[in-house]
Amino acid sequence: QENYDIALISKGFQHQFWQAVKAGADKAAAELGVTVTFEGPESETQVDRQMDMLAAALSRNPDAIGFAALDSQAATPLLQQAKDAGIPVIAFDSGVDSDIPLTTATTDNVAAAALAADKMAELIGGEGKVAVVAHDQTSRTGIDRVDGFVNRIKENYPNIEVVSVQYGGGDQLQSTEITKSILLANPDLKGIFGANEGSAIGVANGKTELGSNIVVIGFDSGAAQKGMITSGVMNGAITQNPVGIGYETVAAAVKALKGEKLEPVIDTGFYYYDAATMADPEIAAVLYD
Amino acid sequence: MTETAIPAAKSGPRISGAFHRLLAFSGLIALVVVFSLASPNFMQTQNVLAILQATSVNGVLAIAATLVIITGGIDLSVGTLMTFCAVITGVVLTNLGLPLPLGILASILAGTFCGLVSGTIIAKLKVPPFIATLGMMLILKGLSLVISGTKPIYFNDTPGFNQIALGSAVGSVFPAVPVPNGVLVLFLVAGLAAFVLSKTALGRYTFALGSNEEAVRLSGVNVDRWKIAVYAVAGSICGVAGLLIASRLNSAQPALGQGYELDAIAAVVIGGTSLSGGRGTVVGTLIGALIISVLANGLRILSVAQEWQTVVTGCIIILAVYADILRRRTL
Amino acid sequence: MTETAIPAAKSGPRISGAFHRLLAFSGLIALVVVFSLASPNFMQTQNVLAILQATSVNGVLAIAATLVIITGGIDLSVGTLMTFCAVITGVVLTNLGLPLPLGILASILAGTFCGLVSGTIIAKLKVPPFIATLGMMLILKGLSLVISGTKPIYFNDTPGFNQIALGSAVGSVFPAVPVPNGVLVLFLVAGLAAFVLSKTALGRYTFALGSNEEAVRLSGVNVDRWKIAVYAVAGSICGVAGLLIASRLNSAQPALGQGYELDAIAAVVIGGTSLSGGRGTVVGTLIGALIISVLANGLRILSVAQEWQTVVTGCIIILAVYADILRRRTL
Amino acid sequence: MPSQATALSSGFDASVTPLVEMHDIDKAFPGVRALSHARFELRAGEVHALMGENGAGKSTLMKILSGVYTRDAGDVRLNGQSVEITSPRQAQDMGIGIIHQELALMRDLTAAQNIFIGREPRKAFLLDEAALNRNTQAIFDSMNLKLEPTVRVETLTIAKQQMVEIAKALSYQSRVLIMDEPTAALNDAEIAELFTIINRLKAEGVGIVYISHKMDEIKRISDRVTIMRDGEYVGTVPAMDTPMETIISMMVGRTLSNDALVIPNTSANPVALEVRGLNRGREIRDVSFSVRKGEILGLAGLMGAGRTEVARAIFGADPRESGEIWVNGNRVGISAPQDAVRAGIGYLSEDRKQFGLATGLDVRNNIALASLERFTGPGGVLNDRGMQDVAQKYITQLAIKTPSDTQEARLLSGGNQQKVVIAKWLLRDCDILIFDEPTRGIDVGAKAEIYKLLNALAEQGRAIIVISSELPEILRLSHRIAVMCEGRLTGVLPGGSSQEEIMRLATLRPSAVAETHSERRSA
Ligand SMILES: Nc1ncnc2c1ncn2[C@@H]1O[C@H](COP(=O)(O)OP(=O)(O)OP(=O)(O)O)[C@@H](O)[C@H]1O
Ligand SMILES: Nc1ncnc2c1ncn2[C@@H]1O[C@H](COP(=O)(O)OP(=O)(O)OP(=O)(O)O)[C@@H](O)[C@H]1O
Ligand SMILES: [Mg+2]
Ligand SMILES: [Mg+2]
Repeated sequence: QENYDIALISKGFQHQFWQAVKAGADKAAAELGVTVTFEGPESETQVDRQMDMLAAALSRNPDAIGFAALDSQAATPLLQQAKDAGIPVIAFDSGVDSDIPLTTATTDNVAAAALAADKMAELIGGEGKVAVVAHDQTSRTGIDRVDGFVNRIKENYPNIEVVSVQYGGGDQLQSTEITKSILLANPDLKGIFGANEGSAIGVANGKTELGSNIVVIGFDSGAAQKGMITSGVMNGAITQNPVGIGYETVAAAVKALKGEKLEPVIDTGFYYYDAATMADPEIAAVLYD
Repeated sequence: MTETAIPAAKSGPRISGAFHRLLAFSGLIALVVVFSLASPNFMQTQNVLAILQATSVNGVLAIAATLVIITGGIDLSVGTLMTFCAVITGVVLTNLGLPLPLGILASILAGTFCGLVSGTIIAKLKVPPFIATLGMMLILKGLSLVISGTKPIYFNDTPGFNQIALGSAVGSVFPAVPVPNGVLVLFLVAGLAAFVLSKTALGRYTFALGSNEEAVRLSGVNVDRWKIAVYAVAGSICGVAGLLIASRLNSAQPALGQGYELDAIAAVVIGGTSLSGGRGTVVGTLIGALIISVLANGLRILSVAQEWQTVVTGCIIILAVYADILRRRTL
Repeated sequence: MTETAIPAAKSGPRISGAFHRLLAFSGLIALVVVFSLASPNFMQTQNVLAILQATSVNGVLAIAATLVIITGGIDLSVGTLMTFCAVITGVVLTNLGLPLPLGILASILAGTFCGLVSGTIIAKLKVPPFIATLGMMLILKGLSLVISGTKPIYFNDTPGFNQIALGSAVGSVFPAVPVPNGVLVLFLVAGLAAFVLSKTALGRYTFALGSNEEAVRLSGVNVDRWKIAVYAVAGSICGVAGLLIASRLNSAQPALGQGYELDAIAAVVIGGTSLSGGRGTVVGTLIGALIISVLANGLRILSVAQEWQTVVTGCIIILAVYADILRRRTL
Repeated sequence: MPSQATALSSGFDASVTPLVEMHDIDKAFPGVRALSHARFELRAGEVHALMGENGAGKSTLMKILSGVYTRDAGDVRLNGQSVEITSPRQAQDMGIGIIHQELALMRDLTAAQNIFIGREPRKAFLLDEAALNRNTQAIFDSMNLKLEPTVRVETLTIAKQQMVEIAKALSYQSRVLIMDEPTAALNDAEIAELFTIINRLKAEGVGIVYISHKMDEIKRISDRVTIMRDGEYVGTVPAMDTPMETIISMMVGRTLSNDALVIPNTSANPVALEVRGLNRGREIRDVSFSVRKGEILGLAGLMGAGRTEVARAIFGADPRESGEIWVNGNRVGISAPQDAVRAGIGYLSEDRKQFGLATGLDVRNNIALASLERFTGPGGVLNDRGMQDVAQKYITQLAIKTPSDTQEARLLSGGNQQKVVIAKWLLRDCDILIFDEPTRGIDVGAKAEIYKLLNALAEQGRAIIVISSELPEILRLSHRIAVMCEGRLTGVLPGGSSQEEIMRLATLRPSAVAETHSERRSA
């Protein structure tokens, strides 16, 4: 068996979500006996920095590349370069508008956020004011999750109003401050959706600090969020399967290198979980610390 | 940064320092008045406490930055040093399971040590403060990730820990004003820093270094030693900030911290401390930090769209400082 | 920032300026040698071009920052101004469908205009550069989002646009060295800036302002006008950076840009320009920018884990500057 | 040439070990050989003047003695013991104190804080600010200096700053006290006060090194004079018995002619500059005067009389409350220095470091700084060649001692820096020139050169105002003398008036009782 060198360029690095993807990739690497590197820019706005990372990865001449595009158009020339060099590319997390990637391991963020909206509506009794604290105004996941949530509310729940959508950069502290000011400005608020891990934890912290009893729906998992759901501060959360994303990306790359046929999309799925369902084996398998 | 040295205060009688200082609040007061009128929610106790709470971490970092800036230096590492200290506390309390006081000590010692290192690089190797602390910023950012294994460290096993920032010693005595401990810590640090600056030799040399380092050296003072001391003290204050943020999040978040230095330095400069050194006050820095939090909170309370919040914040920062300049000129 | 005025060059004969300048490359050369030995992939044409390409945007921004820093000021708005200019180009080319040259012009004019505004706030209102450009940074960040509707603007309707950065005029003549146009633009801007700094009145006043602004004023020079001019030129250079990044990404990304100012200023300071003003070179800045990209690229090529990349980068930045200081001291 | 190399110990008992001996001291800076086999000797209880032209190496030699620079070669002995002095701290501990030529104060601190920097009185680890101010007040009192210990140094005029430096040096109670041009910024009263202090210290056995370009002072207080030229030792002579001309010729290597003042009749010349009713606060009160073409108007007064204020107000460097300025019969609006320069007015500031010199720029660019547009071609491109030529011209004409015109200005000796600033205004070619303390820190030879220059400029028809705190200089130059006191113009005297007349007007206080020195002394 060859020791393949696979370079994964992700959208981020330090957030727990991306660390979970990395963990999945590392797991696959260990099982399949390949070497994996994992890199991502500081923030999901730094499209050009991601290009530099991709360029450096190409210079390294890896056997395969996994790529989560911050902006799929911007990457086209470099992906073409990879194709020309015969390096297979696997897309992960979000799709690339191009036929170069052999497959895409991803979650449907719009549908996932819509599920969060359904759960929110259910928990607040179908009427009242809600708000969203999201991580990023311009990144794909930020846009999809906010749109998915807001549009589902608009379409299906006429008695619910989204009074505020604010962005805290995924920074827990900033999201906490934002949550507090939203709560203080809207004393009759019923619930807040935190659109990624940092935002969700920030929302829950803000709720605790003000002693509020609003409904909080989070996104992703991680030890803190799981703890908050257990303790009831957070009512529930949507989780993707980041470990699965990482694992499937590497596995697909190895398959491609071995000349095996790949499905065009590997849907890694998403789930809603709360205190009651957290221990279900199917859910527990996709949660991470 | 060059400042025009027009002998400013030449005419007119000198007005008392206290009155002068009071007026420095004017920008802050104007903001508060405008927001109070615009939204009934703004002046509620809870919101005021939220603003103070939001100021605590940035305020403490800004005080650390103030000391360094008065020497004519700069400290870009305050944010990631704070995180590093939080991570160290996490290791001590959670990974090693040691008791709370040791965790607190560890954070402050870690901060002091890193400050010592930065100070030494600056004073002994003559590396410009910008570079030395930029390097430190990156090193500490990386080390925080390495030490924590790129995962947050939670303090669930140290029950009292989140009381450092979130508990309210005041509230337990006067339930009507549950001022969070984090805010008390901010004022404590501010009081101490102001005391050090005005009453101790360290404070004197801090101003002297920023005023004319060469003259201090020619006066036979061991310039290096004092400079290192200032960075060490600033580092220990970052250690306090590390405790505050870790307590507030009940976890050490290893990825947080970068970018916080800009807010801290902005608070210092809005507060009237000159980046060229030699002058500055802790009170000014507190006001600067408050202006930043009041603006952020007020604009959110008014539900201004986020992109416009940014625009308005930019304008008001310039205006606030300009108002302060006008005030000083006309007095 | 105070600099110790210890007479640096204590003994020995003066060596020629050219040799001196050559040695300034030493930090960069050391890095290149180490990485070349460590990885065969490092010195391949493609990778060298990738490094240069990665330097182009930050290099251009750093040149803008150099001008301002030599006057003793600082420009925190370079990153978001670049984005703002890119968005304006997007509006002109994509939303309005105007021809390419107008888009280019719009970007540079937008940059110049914003520079004029910053410069005017600094020179006329006497707001410290740090605050004025911090405010500008926020204003432009917000405006970019507002104007673009918080969505990237793509240049799919302007086919030639991505040739600005990605095409290769050199490559079409010498296919073996397909130097991307973006890199040519960087060197062109550097050459122009170096010429302006060393040969023109604007350049002379740039240094003079940083050296002793009051003395310049008392020499009967219209200090305000020249200061504003420097910020305007810096702004126009940010406009060029806006074109480069937009062309490279084939889109104007409205949220990008914040944080880039730190990299730009770091390149300037690593390149030996003093933050206290009055001295600095464009060549130094180029070297500084190259050191940053070579480091980032080399560590990636060596597959160093990302958290360690950060640590190593921090150490090497300090070491590179320290080596430069040692070199100057011993000469 | 008169006999120079008198024995070092002339006039002293050779058996007593000198306090300080310096032998064969060498010191080189890049491109400059500042000292070469320099020699110096100081005894307890003597005032030893160190003299030489600008750039002769006086300050450098004393910086070596006080631990600021390390010597390249040579031997320093203190009380007969060979010593290595490697830091200012060490020099202080050995009892060597220095007042630097270039003021080295911390501008943001108070006078008291400056004086006791590094030696602050403490009370249980805390600074004892009260004791600090008390001790400072005591020093000020002993100097008869009217100054608040708590005043921020930044707000002081250079003269007062100089007094603070002197107070600081005195506070060390050194055995060896070096004074590098302490009186350059002082007026006569203050100089007299300083000399009282020097005599007291001398009686206490302190050895004092005294550097000055003011010849009369040398005779008044020094016991011996050591003369340096081009970094080399020329000789040591007793101050009393050596004619001034001898000392000067030892300094400059030739004899200087001392032309008598010829007062031209300029009363028919048209008025070049007229100031009407200038006012600002308490510093400038209703000042009106005029200068004719070809005339040198001396502006005399005690320190703080407001002469600098008037000059800066005319030049547009500071705002004014009221007042008109007329140039060649036309009223001109001046609200900034560039307006003044456009109207043909040039102003040489009294504080070269803060307001005159762009210390980071080289000599050439400093000289060209006010005239850059003259060297600007199409596209804003500068004619560096032309700038170099004029720079060379002034370097020669004013004998500016510099390795080249591309030397950074901050590396020049104090006096040479002053010449660079003068050159800047000469090059600018203004019709009206205001020179504020133009010869501050300038050696005798160059001073004579500058006097000649000013006269030549006047002959060319320029109007010149000279502000000087040295009465002999005012008398030596002025065709007419305007005198100020407390912001008012108290009178205009014809050239050749006596010192007494000037002093009478200079102390003609319009305001009521003012504290006088004698009152303070009795307090
Ligand atoms: N740090 C330095 N670097 C380079 N050259 C220097 C430096 N300091 C002094 N010099 C040069 O050394 C020579 C002696 O200077 P110094 O300051 O000792 O003269 P000085 O006798 O005190 O003159 P002045 O009367 O003008 O004060 C001058 O030519 C000066 O330009
Ligand atoms: N920077 C300053 N800040 C505050 N007061 C000042 C400043 N400069 C001067 N003054 C005050 O203004 C008055 C006039 O000073 P000015 O320097 O004009 O006097 P002058 O006649 O030129 O005396 P000299 O030049 O001999 O010191 C004095 O009372 C002085 O103390
Ligand atoms: Mg001297
Ligand atoms: Mg004066």
